[in-house]
Formats: sequence, structure tokens, C-alpha cells
Amino acid sequence: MISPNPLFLDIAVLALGLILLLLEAFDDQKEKSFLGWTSIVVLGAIFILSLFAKPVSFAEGSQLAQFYRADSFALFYKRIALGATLLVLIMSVDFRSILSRFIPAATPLAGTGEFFTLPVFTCLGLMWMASAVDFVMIFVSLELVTISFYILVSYMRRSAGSLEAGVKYLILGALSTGFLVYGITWIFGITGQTNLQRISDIIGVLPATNHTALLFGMGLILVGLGFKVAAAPFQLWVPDVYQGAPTPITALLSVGSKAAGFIVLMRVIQAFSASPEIMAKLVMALGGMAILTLIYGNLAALPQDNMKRLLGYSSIAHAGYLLVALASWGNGAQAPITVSFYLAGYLLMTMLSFLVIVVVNKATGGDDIANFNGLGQRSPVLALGMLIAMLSLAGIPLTVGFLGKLLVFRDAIAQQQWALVIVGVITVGAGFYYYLKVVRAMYWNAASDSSAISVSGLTKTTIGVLVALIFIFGVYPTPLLAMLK
Amino acid sequence: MSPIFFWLFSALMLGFGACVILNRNPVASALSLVVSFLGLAALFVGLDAYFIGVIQVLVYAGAVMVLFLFIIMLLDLRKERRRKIKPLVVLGGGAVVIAFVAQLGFILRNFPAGARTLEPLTGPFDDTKNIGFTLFSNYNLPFQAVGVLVLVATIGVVILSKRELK
Amino acid sequence: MPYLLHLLIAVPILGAIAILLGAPAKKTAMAAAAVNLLLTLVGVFSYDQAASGYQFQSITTLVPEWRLSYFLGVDGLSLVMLLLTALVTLAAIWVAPKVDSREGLYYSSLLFIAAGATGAFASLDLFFFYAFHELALIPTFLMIGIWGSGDRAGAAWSITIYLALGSIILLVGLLALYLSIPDAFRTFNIVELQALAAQGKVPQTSWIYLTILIGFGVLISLFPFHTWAPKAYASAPAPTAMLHAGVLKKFGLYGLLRVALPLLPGAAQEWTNLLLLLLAGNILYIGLVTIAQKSLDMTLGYSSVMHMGYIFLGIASFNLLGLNGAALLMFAHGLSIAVLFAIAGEVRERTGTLEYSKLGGLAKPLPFLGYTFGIAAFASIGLPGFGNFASEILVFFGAFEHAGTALARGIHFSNFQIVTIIALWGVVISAVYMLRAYRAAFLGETNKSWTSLVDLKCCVRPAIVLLLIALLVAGFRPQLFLNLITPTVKTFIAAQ
Amino acid sequence: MLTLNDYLLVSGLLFALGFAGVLFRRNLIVIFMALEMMLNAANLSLVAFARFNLVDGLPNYNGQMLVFFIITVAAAEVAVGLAIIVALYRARQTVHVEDISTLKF
Amino acid sequence: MALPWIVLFTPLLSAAIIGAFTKRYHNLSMGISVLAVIVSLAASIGVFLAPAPETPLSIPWISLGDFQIPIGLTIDGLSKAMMLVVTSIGTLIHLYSVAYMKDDDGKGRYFGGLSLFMFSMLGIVFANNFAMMFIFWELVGVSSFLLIGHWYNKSAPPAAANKAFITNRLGDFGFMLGILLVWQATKSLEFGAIQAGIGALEANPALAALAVLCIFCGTLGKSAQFPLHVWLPDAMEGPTPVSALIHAATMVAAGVYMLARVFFLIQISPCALQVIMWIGTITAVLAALMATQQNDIKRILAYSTLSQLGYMVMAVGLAAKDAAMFHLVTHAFFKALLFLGSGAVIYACHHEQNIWKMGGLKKLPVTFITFLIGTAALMGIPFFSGFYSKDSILIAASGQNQIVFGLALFTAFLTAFYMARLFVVVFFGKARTENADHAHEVPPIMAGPLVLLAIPSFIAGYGFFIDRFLPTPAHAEHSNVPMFAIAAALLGAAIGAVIYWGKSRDPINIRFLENKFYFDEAYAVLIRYTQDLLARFSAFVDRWVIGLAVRVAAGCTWGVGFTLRFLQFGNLQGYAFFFGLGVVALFYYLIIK
Repeated sequence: MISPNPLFLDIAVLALGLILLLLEAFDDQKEKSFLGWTSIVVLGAIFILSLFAKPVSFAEGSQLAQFYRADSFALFYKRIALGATLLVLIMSVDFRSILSRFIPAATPLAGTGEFFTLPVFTCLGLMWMASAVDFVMIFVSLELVTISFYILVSYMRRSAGSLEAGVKYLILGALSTGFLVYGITWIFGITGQTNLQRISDIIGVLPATNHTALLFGMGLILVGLGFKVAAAPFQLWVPDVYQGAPTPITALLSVGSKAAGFIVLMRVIQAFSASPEIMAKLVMALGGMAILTLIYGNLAALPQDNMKRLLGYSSIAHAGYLLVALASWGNGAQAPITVSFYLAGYLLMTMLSFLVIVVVNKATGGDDIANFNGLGQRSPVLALGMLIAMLSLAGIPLTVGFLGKLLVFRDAIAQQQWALVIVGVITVGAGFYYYLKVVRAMYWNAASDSSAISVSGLTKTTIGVLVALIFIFGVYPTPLLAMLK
Repeated sequence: MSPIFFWLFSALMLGFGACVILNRNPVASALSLVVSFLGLAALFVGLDAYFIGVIQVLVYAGAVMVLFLFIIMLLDLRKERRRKIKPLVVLGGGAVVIAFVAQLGFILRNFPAGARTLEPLTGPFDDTKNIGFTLFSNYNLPFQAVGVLVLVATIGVVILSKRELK
Repeated sequence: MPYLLHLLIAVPILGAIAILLGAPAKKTAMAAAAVNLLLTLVGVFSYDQAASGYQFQSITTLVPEWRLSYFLGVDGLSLVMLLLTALVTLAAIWVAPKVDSREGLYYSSLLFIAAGATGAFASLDLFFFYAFHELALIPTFLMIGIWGSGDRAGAAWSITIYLALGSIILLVGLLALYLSIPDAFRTFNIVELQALAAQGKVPQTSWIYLTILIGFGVLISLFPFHTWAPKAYASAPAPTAMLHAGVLKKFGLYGLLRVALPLLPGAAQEWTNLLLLLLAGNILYIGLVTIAQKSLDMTLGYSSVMHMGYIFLGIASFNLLGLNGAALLMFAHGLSIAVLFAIAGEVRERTGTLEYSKLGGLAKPLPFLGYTFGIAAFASIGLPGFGNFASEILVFFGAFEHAGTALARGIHFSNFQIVTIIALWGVVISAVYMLRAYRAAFLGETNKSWTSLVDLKCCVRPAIVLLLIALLVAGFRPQLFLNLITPTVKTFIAAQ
Repeated sequence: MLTLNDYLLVSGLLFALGFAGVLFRRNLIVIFMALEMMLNAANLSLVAFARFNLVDGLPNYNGQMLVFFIITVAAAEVAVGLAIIVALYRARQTVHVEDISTLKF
Repeated sequence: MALPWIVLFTPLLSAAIIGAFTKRYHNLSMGISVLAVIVSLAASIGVFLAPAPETPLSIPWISLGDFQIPIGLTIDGLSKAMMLVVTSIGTLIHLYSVAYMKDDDGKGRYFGGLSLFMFSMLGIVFANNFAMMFIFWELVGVSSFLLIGHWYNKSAPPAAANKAFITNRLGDFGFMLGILLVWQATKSLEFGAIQAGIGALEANPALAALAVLCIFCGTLGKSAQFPLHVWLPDAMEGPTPVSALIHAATMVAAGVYMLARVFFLIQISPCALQVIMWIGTITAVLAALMATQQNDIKRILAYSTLSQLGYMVMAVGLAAKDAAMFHLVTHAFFKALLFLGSGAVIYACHHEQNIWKMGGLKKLPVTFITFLIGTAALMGIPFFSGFYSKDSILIAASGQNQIVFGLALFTAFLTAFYMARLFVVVFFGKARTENADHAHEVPPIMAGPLVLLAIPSFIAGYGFFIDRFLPTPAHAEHSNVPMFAIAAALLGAAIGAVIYWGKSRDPINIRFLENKFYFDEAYAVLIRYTQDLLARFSAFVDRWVIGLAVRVAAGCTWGVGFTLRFLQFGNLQGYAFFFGLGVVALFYYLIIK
């Protein structure tokens, strides 16, 4: 089997985006569904190709090597980006009918073409972030992602919620960008470099007098990236934006943005780990953030009754567990694997739940938990999918979510981060409550309207695949782990 | 650049920056921002970053601020309605900003490299050429990426602004 | 026969899936449970007692670098627990009343609970041992929530959250245990872990044992982590209560026996006094609370908490008698409490209430239920002839043996003896509440409104009789079970 | 003589000023202007850092590259941001922060 | 060789068959049960006649390493005698029940219970180790529970049954503890082995006393000794044949039998013997006093049983176990006779139990004569069996402790007094109610057992009879104790007869005695203020301390979540403010701190 160069994947996605744009522009069909199918099929093909891609390393000192790395982690996050986008596009097929209600379309379903195109560019940005090893590249690709999200979040112009979410994301996102940039400035000012590897080399030999300023820069970057990954105390945008944004975009935001944020964060931490003193402080800060994030995400989720908002808080909560893993960095051998594995699992279960939310929203016209009442009877498939997603998010064994948490706890215990372990234990318990609230709605409560919900074949298949993967990776994580070697 | 000019332009920049915040009329704010950015451009020039200074004037003072003004006019925004000023908000926000500045001061005091003074340039200094050369040789990849970014932004603006989507 | 255990786990799961896909619910579930009972019996009879040790082993490596594998295997102890599971499962499905809606979900949930318990007892890998147990958590949540009675929502929440918390504490403990082993030996394989412990390569960290004890303790409703149990059992539909109180709760005890004590015998000793204190709380304090209950379901719920104290006592004494007694009591208590819950469920089905003030004299209209309840009640309070007595007496002797030989002069009671005396007093207490319950519900003058109640249908009776027969067998011939258990127990003791 | 710290101080104050604008102004467009100020403050630091850390007698052009990209991205961001604000105004006839708080709790 | 097993297990088989299958087929069950008891009786006669087996009869029940609990049979004089008493009286009472329970709608259950009782009782008799003793000890408790609560659909019998079982459990608590203590000291459970290793216990008098007293607790419960005597009178709620068999002749005597069986153990602690003696004496006196003011015929007999059991226990305490066993045997016969006689009276009077509603029943000849024999035996009238056995106890007492002797004599006096009262009120005078007026003689199947029991009641005291079964205490020739005993008995009988002759109401009214020294009330108060209060307190704690703590923890978590939510108040600038706050805090944490 050929193994494509990882660069090729980026180029293919870029090409796909451009072709879709051209098709959109020059095709005068009013109904743009074929755009969706094209993007799904091609992106699916690229995703499958990506599974066969092998890491490559570029010659030291080459132009590419300064900005771009295609190691196994980069590849892993590229796959996450591709997979997430693919699933989001699949969701979007179902979501189109809702979408068109909230855009000023000349004809029904008009103007939905870009909704399939822009995520492809977002995906491209995410893939670049996965490979970026230079602050310039990080900044540019991150902004590509962010700007495309600004557009996508506010896509439903007739929906007050979508616009409000867009504005909030815009202002706070720009604010965080400001902090990130300012942080990069300081790091650059001290080291004179933007490439992470070179920064790392310099930090290793830098006199300790510079540490204060370096930490300042690092702190600013932590603020900027913490915003992206929804870490407390920079997480307040998450629930509002998640609730307001079009559901598939929420999904992409929740998975893609977080995953990309974490790979960048890990690369930065890796660079800073050259200095043990700085690393110690950093780990402390990460631990503090992890505790806040865990508490905020899990506890504030308890009284929620909107599904997307709930998942927003859940997204914060999972960022907390991921931060726990980062705070248990140790010698750095484990944390990236743990985080990456966790994120892959998070992708599966979050996408599964959003997939169901989209269909339920279509059928019931809302995405409150109350809309899920009696889903167990109205559509066993959807309910089962949601059940598995919730269980996995809550961390029930045999699901991939559990294995992720297991790894996180393993790292934390191995690094003797007792405060994190204790907070983790309590918050996992709290987590059970709000995830099972959804299960309760689906199975305990009776539906006000008990008609069956029809589910398209594509959605059914996707649910099936995701459920299967959740269980398979829940007991047999070896393939995923092999990708991270 | 002599310190006098530095402080002059800095004061200009910061003063008008403050005006941006203090003016209740958005138009006045926008115009203050233009002046502030002009001051900034002057500081760039003082740092031998001529190209950046020019870009700053062109892009910000020229394009971006025009866009701002245009939108303000388009939306016919008046003075901000005077709403009840919440003392708690002012107090809290002020405290945060002051704390941030204080921390910055602390950092600067503990930043030995910060005491460095300007050394004269000794290399073959041709600012625009150097920048262009670096950009198109070393920074090719980010440059391409920014291209995509601008494309996306363009599409986005179109989607978000068209009255009716076809 | 390495496939035996795979089958044991697969049959209920496949049954559940078939039901969810539309197979006739009760029939399929019954068939699956019956097949499982047969398979278990095959396992029991083809287990080579002379060779003892783990048999029917089957191992599939899943993550080589963590030494994580899907490892099934049973020894005598697990076989006894599997037998308990199979018996109670069959009975629970058998007595399950007609469900008006979502029959499929009901029976598949039951089968999932059974599969979880089976898997946990048949696993020899820590990961799966833990994982299978949690498989039962959600079906329980659903069953109490959908088909429960009384404050079902509160009960479902409290059991689920409490058990989830307990499990996660347990997970932390197990992980810490795993990590405390030097990197080169780290494994999830219980058999290898036991071998490591025997070689002294498992550090005896006392807080790890405490964490594991608390984790398991929550699952077993060790005082003071018990408040979830009575409520949940009172509200749960009868089959769920049977499976949970009868089988699943034993998982924690089984875990203590299988994992905590053999691997951390040294650390365990440091906490013996704490454990004694807590189990005395289980027996004396919970016993008193049970006396004060005013309805049958709550009495049974609390009594199931109380009896855990005896099993703990046996485990704490950690000698041949005590451990054998504890293991046998797990079996016997599982059966007797299952019968009691089954009958309580049937009564509630008919009267709609289990409050003593509203019941009375039910043995007249419901002779079979009254009769069998009486038998099970006496069994549960330790009447000779039933397994409970045989095991409780072993526990008492075990605990006294732990205290060593008598002093040459004067009287001195060690902690173990004091707790044993409390436990003996608990036998009085349990007689008080159980007989009170029996009298209040079934004896005395029959309330007018209950005279026309209909007794248990003949076709359901075998379910209860089955359990009672098993109890009697365990009571008359405890040696049959002890022969299975003893070799395992001996390895635990040898490891100390 | 001017030191690096002078520049950093000025840029830091501009940054803080921008942040204050975000905190205190209620007009979204003005908030957006304040955000631009923050980005520019970073630019000033960058250029200063680049100028004070000479490489081969020349400013460190890596810093200026970054400034270039920041300006470009900021411009794109402004375009998109203003488009969103306009869309919001069309939908709700307001650009006041306090009026866009329906999504909460 | 298998005969002893047949004796033991035939009743079990019968109980199992009835319990599992034929409970609803009344006559079939009855047949099975009667057949079983007859087989058992026949086999026990065989066992009695056969020489003691050489190899011990034993089947293992639990065997773990050194720890063995076998079901092993002791076949010696003691057990043979007791076995015969049990099976013979058992057989008679089965037969009697056939008529007495003729129309009962729980007949199958009743006979099942009887069979179970026979099995359990014989198990106690044969037990060769403590564990087995304890097993059957519990089992007789259950069969007693079942039979007392036979009429479960009324309110009093189940209450009485519970009371009996729980009181017994109290005693068993001590019994088991005693067993554990003995086992800990001697490392064995088998009587023979314990006897061999008794030295370990003997060396530690304190422990020995404790162990013996704990074991004696078993007797306290089972033989209804003070202060656990309260259950026995209530147990009369059961059918009368049951009262005769279980609560007079056999089960309640098991406590005494057990003491005799392990006398080698008891005797090592003189101090414990003293306690046992005094408990027995107190029981004897108190019960006799209580009996004098009861009106229910069965209750009078019940208190008399208590009193006589007190005698036996006292005898054990006096280290006169042979005397105790002697009295046990004679008492078994005459008390069974008296109970069956009272059953006949009750049956005759259409289930009337109040003696003041009877009267003039001497018109029923069989009942009258057999009852008279029983009464005489109980009073200790010379030539009747009770006289001899009581006498041997009195002699033992006189030799050791004059106070006890005096109290024993007083008890003998009281016994004669209340029996005279009973006899006179029931059988003489006029019939005081319609039921008594229409009383008719019992059918032959009931009369038969009466007659058959009257014979041993009369002769069991004589050496030619009792010596075949039991070693009797040497009769002190020159003692004047018999004179005292005869005097007490005659005096009591005479006073009783004089006072009550022809009375239709009780001329003596001593509330204190009528209400049994207010023991029940005192216990009720005691239970209410200890156990019930503790229980309610614990329940309160469980709900409002532990439960509340859990709920508060959960509530707090939820509350924190609920509060945190309000950070999310929707205002962009608010978010920016917290963002800034976070930044500042982060720097503080990261850099300055």
C-alpha cells in the first residue's frame, strides 16, 4: 500500500476546498446537496488515505522544517481534524434543513454550499496547526481556524443565538489572540526565535534572570491557548457559543479546536521543558487551571437543561481532564500519548452525541434535554447512540472514554498529583449525574409526541460505526496507541 | 530617534488611545484611533522599521479605519446611550487593568535585557528589500497560509453580508 | 473448555441484544439464563478439584505494553460466585412480573446486569474485572428509574452516583497499586500479580489498601458508606433488587478476597482495626436501624447492609475458617436475600404497599409466599439447615481463631473477640427485625382488603424453590462448596 | 538613552489601554477598535525586540515577519468581525454589549 | 448400626416430605408424621436394647483442616434415657393430636412441625459436640416458633412465637459465645475431646467461670430460667399437645439435659455452679408464686413447669446432675400428662381455658383420674414419681445450702397449694358455665395417651423403673428430708383445698402475683427504653446525620454548580472581566508567588 506524504494530505484538503468553492461559484444548481456529498466523499477518501500515511522528517534547516513537522503526533492530529470534519459534514447533511430556516435564502436550501466548504478550510487550518512548530505558523494557522469559526458560528444570520454566539466568540477570541500574540512577542523578545525547537535550545542555556519574563510570555501563551481549549478561567465563552452556534459547528469547535489547541500547547510545553525550573512552575499553573476547569465544567453542568450547553460544560470538563494529564507531564513520555488518546476518544463520543442532537433537533425543533424525552421509544437507534455517547463521556468502562480517564488518572497518580486526583474523583462522580440526566430523559421520561423519528441511512451507519469504535477502542486501544509511537 | 520624539509620539499614541476609550461617540473614537496608530507608525519608523511603519499607515489608518468609519456611518451609530454606570464594574475592571499594569511593571523591573540601549545598525540595511527577501524565501509557507486565510475571510464577509443568498 | 467462560459472558449479552432487536423478551431471557445455569453447572462439575487453581483459562493480549489482556479463568471461589450469579439470574428473570411497556429493555437490562456480574467473576485481569462490574451500573439505573416504586428517582440517582464514586475511588486505588509495582513487573494480570505478591514484589503501601477498601466498601455498603443501599433496594423492581443485593454487591467482597487481600496482605493488617470498627457499625448500628424500619422493603434493604458485616468479619479474620465462611456466606446471603426481595416484590405487586401498618396476615391469602418468605427469613437470620448458618458459624469460629489461644490467666478480649461478640449480638438483632417483619406482614389477623389476593402463580414458584433448594444444599452439605473454596483460600493465606 | 524597557512599557500601556477599552466600552465596534490596539501594542513590542536584538548588525527580521502576519490577519479579522457586527445590527438593531446577553447560565 | 440414624432421621424425612409436598393433604401428612414417630420410637427401643456401638457414629458436616464439625451421635445411658422419653412422649402426643387437631385447617403444617421438632430434639439428645448441639438447639427453637405460632392468623400466637424465639436467641447468644470460649481454650468441640483437654480451661478459673456461665445462658433461654422465663407462659398460645410435648416435657428440659451432658465442664467452676444454683432457686420460687394467682389452666401448668425446671437447674447447680435428670424424666411424664389432661379439659369445655369457668368436671372419669395422678406426682405426694425425684433434689440441697433448701421446701409447699387450687376449682364444685356443664369425655384416642402417661407418672420414681435408664442418686437412709417434703406437700395441698373448696371466685387477690411480678411490663419498658430507643436513635442518625451528610455533600456540589452558573451571566464584558481576572491570577500564581 502506498503511504502518502503527510504534506500531500494538507494539499489535498486545500485543493478540495478550492474546488468546492469553484463548484459553488460556477454551478447554477439551486440545490447544493451535491457539494455536501462531494466534500464528504473526498474528505472521507483523504481520511482513509491519512490512515496509511507515515511520518516523515524534513531535512534540518530546510525551509519547511522551520515551520512544519510531520511526526506521528502531527499525523495523529491531522487524522483527528479530518475525522472530525468528515463527521461534521455528515451531520451538516441532516442539519441543512434547520440551517436554511435561519439564513436569508433566496430559494429553499440556497446558500448552504459554503456551509460545506468552510469546514474544509477549517480542517486545513487544524491540520496545519497539528504540524506547526513555529510561532508564526502557529499563529497563522490558528487564525485561519479562528476566523473560519467566526464565520461558521454566526452563519445562521436569522438566528439571534447564532449571531450572539458569533459576536461573543469574535470579541473574546480576538482578545485571546491579543494575549497570545503578546505572549509570542515576549518569547521572541527573549529568545530571538520563533521556531519552537530553537527556542527550546536557547531556553536550555538561558540564564535564570530571564525566567520571570519568559514565564510572563509563557503565561500569556497559556492564556491564549487556554482560551482555545476551553480551560478555566478562560472558558466562559464556551457554553454560550456552543449553545448558539449551528450544531455541526459546535461539534467541530468542541473537537477540532480543542484538539488543535492541545497539540500546540503540548509542543510549546515540550519546548519549555528544556528548563526544569520553568517546567515546575508551568506544571503548577497547569494543575491549578486543571482544578478550576474540572470544578467549573463538571459542577456548573449539573443544573443544565440544554443539550448543547450541557455539552459545552462537558467540553470544559474534558479540557480539565486533559489538563490533568498535562499537569502530570513528568518526563514527557506519557502525557502527549494520554492527551492524544483521550482526544481521539473524545472525538468519537462527542461527535456521536452531536450527531444525535442534530437529528433530534430536526425532529423535535429544539435541543433542550426535554426534547430527548422518550427518545428510547421514539427511536431506539438514536437513543442507543446517545446512551453510548453519554456513558463514554461519563467514563463507564469498556468505552473509550473510560480508557482515556484511566490514562489520565494513571499519569496523575504516577506523578503523585494528589490534589488533581481527588478533584478528578469528585468531578467524575458529578459527571455521572449530568450525563445520566440525558439518559434519564431518553429512557425514564415519556415523550409528549410518541411518533417515531426517521433516521437516514447515512446517519444510522455513522452512529453504528461510532458506537463500534467507542467499544473497540475501549478495550483494544492498541491501534490508536500504535499511531502515537 | 531621540528620546524627545519617542516620548512625544508615545504620548500621542497613548493619549489618543485613551481618547478611543473615553470618547462616547464612535466616530470620535475611530478618528482618535487613527491618530494613535499614526503615532505608533512614527515609533516604528524610529525603530528603523520603515516598511512596517508604512504598512501600518496604509493598512490601519488607510484601510481598516476607513472600514470602521464606513460601518459606523452605515449603521448610523450615535453616541453611546448613557447607561447606568455600574460602580462595581468600573471598580473591578479598573482593578484588573491596574493589576495587570503593575504586574507588567514587575516583569520589566526583573527583565535585565530590558536595560539595553539602541545600537546602531551595521549590516547592509535596506528594509523593504530585506523584508521582501525574508518573506518570500523563508516565510513562504506561512505566507501561503495567510493567503488561504484571507480567502476564507473574503468568503465569510460575502456570506455574512449578502442580503439574500443564492 | 476454554470457551466455557466466553460463552458464559456472551450468552446473556447476545440474549440482550437479541431482545433489543425484537426477540420475545421473557422467553429469550429465560432461555439465556437457563443456558447459563447449565453452563455454570457444567463448569462446576468439570472443574478439576484435585488440580484446583485457575482453570478454563483463556487469554487474549490486548495492549502488550501495559500487559493488559482479556483473561478469563476460574477457580473454586469464582465458580461458587458464578453459580450464585446463574441461580439468581434465572430466578430473577423467572419471577419478573409482566411489564406493560418496553419489555425488551427490561429483560435486556436484567441480562446485562447478569453479564456484568458473570464477567467480573470470571475475569482474571484487573481491568476487565473492574470493567465488567460497571457494566451493571447503567441497567440498574434504568430499571430503578423506569420500573421502580416509591422515590424511584431519588433511589436511582443515589445508587448510581454513589456506586460511580465508589468505583472511581476503587479505580484510583487499583491504579495506584498497579503503579506501585516496579515498572518491569507491572501487569493487570491477577494471576501474575498474585505471583508477584508471593515474591514480595508488591509494595505494601497502606494508603493504597485503604483506598481500595473504601472503594470496595462503597460497593458493598460498608458502614458508613451504606446509605445508597436500602433506598435503592426498596425502590428497585424485585428482579433488580435480587440481582443487585444478591449478586452484584458481592463483587466488592469478591474483589477484596481476590485482589486486595492477596496482593496487599501487609497493608491490610494495618487497617484491620478500622475495618473491625466499620463492620461492627454494619452489624450493630445498621441492625438497630433495621429494627426501626416501618416497611418491609426498607427492612430487607437494611438487613442486606447489615449482613455484609459478617462477611467482612470473615474476611478480616483472614484464616481458613473465616475466609471460607465469608465466601460461603456470600453465596448463601445472595440466595436468601434474593428470595426475600422476590417475595417482597410479589407482595408489592399485589398490595401496592409494603408498609407494616397496612399489611398483616398475608399468609392466609398468600400461603406459598408466606411459607417461602418464612423459610427465607429464617435462613437469613441463620437457621441451621441453610447455608447462612453454616457460613456464619465458620465466620465466628474464624474470628475467634484469629484472636489466638486463650490466656492462661484472667480474661482479656481482643478487638476481634469484641467484634465477634457484637456480631453474635447481631444475630439476636436480626432475629428481632426479621421476625417482626414476618409477623407484621404475613402473620396475625388478615386485613380485610387483602383477603382476596391471589397467591403466586404455580409456573413462577419453581424460581423461588430453586433458590431455596440451593440454600438447603449449602446448609446441609456446606462441604460441597467448601471443597471448592478452600484451595483458593489456602493460596490467599499462604501469600500472607 | 532609550532602553528596551521604555518601548516595552509604552507598548504594555497600550495593551492595557486596549484591554481597558474591551472592559469598559459597550459599543461593539469600539470594543473591536480596542482589540486592534492590543494587537498593535504587541506589534510595537515585536518591532522593539527585533530592533534591540540585532542579528548581523540588522534587526531580527523574524520579528518583523511576525508583525507583517499580524497586521494581515488583523485586517482579515476586522473585515469578518465588522461583517458579523453588521449582521447583528441588521438582526437586532443594536451593537450594544448589554443587549446581546440572551445566551446565559 | 443404622438404628440410631433411623431414630434421628425418620422424623426429618417426615418433616421434609410434609414441608415440601403434602402440607395441604392433611390426613396424609398426619399419617406420615405419626408413622415416622412410631418408627422412631421402635428404633429407639432397639437402640436402647442394643449394646452401645463400638465405633462412633459420625458423618462429617464441615471439615476444614483441623476444624471439624461432624454430625456425631453419643449413645450412652443419658442419651438413651432422654431418647426414650422424647420418642415415647412424642408418640403419645402425636396420637393425642390426631384427635385434638382433628378439625384444624393447618393440620398438615402442624404435624410437619411436630416431626421437625422430634428431629431437632433428638438431635440435641444425640449431639456429641457443641456445634451440633447448637445446630439442633436452634432447630428446636424454630419448631417451637412454628408450633406456638400455629394459629398464625390470630394476633396473640405469632406474638408469643416471636417472643419465644427472640428470648431463646438471647440465651443462644451467650451459648454460642460460651462455645467459642471453650473452643478457644481447648481447640475442640467434641465433648470427649473437651473433657480430655479440660485442663487448659481449668487452669484459668475466671475464663472457666465465664465460659460456663455463657454456656448456661443457653439453658437460661431454652429452659426459661429467670430472667429469661417470660416466654414460656406466653408459649401456651400454641395448641395444647404442643405445650405438653415441647413446653413441658422435652424441649424446655433440653437446657437441663445439656447441662447434664456437659456437666464435666460445668463442674470445673464452683463459682458458676453457685450462680446456676441460685438462678434455679429463684426461678423455682418466683414461678411457683406466680402460679398461685393464675386463672388460665395452661398458664398455671406453665408456671409450674418453670418452677420445676428451676428445681432441676438448682439441682445441677448443687452438682446433683443425676437428681436433676431424675426429676427431668419424672417431670416429663407427669407434666405431659397434666398438659394433656388440661387439653382434655379444654377440649371438653369447648376450648375454655379459664379455670373459673369450669368446675365439676369430676364427671369425666378418665380425665379426672389421670389428672389426679399427675397432680399428685407434681405435688410430691409420696408413692408418686414426683416425690422421689423431688426428694433427691431436696436431699442434695439440704446437704449444701440451708437457704436453698428452705426455698425449695417453700416451693414444694406452693406447688402443692396451687395444684390443689387448680384441681379443686376445675374438678369439684358446680359447673360454672354452660360449656363446663355440657362437658363430655374425650375420645379414646385422646384418653389412651392419658392413661399411658399416667402409668409412668406413677411408677417412674421407683428404682425398678428408673434404674434401668438412669443412675439415680443414692438414697440417704437416715435423712429426715423426706419428712419435710411430705409435710410441705400435704400442708400446701390441704391449705389449697380448704381455701378453694366450693369457691366460684378467687378469694385471694394478690395483684402482684397475678401480674407475674410485672416482669412482662418491666421488660416492655426496658426494651422500649433501650433497644427501641436505640433503634430509633440509630435510624435518626442514619437518616439525619449520615444520610443528611451524604445529601448535604451532594446538595453542596449541586449548589456550587448552580452558583458557578451565574458566572455565566451572558454579558460579554463580564466574561472579558473574568478573563482578565484569570490572567492576573495566573501571573500572580506563575511569577510573583
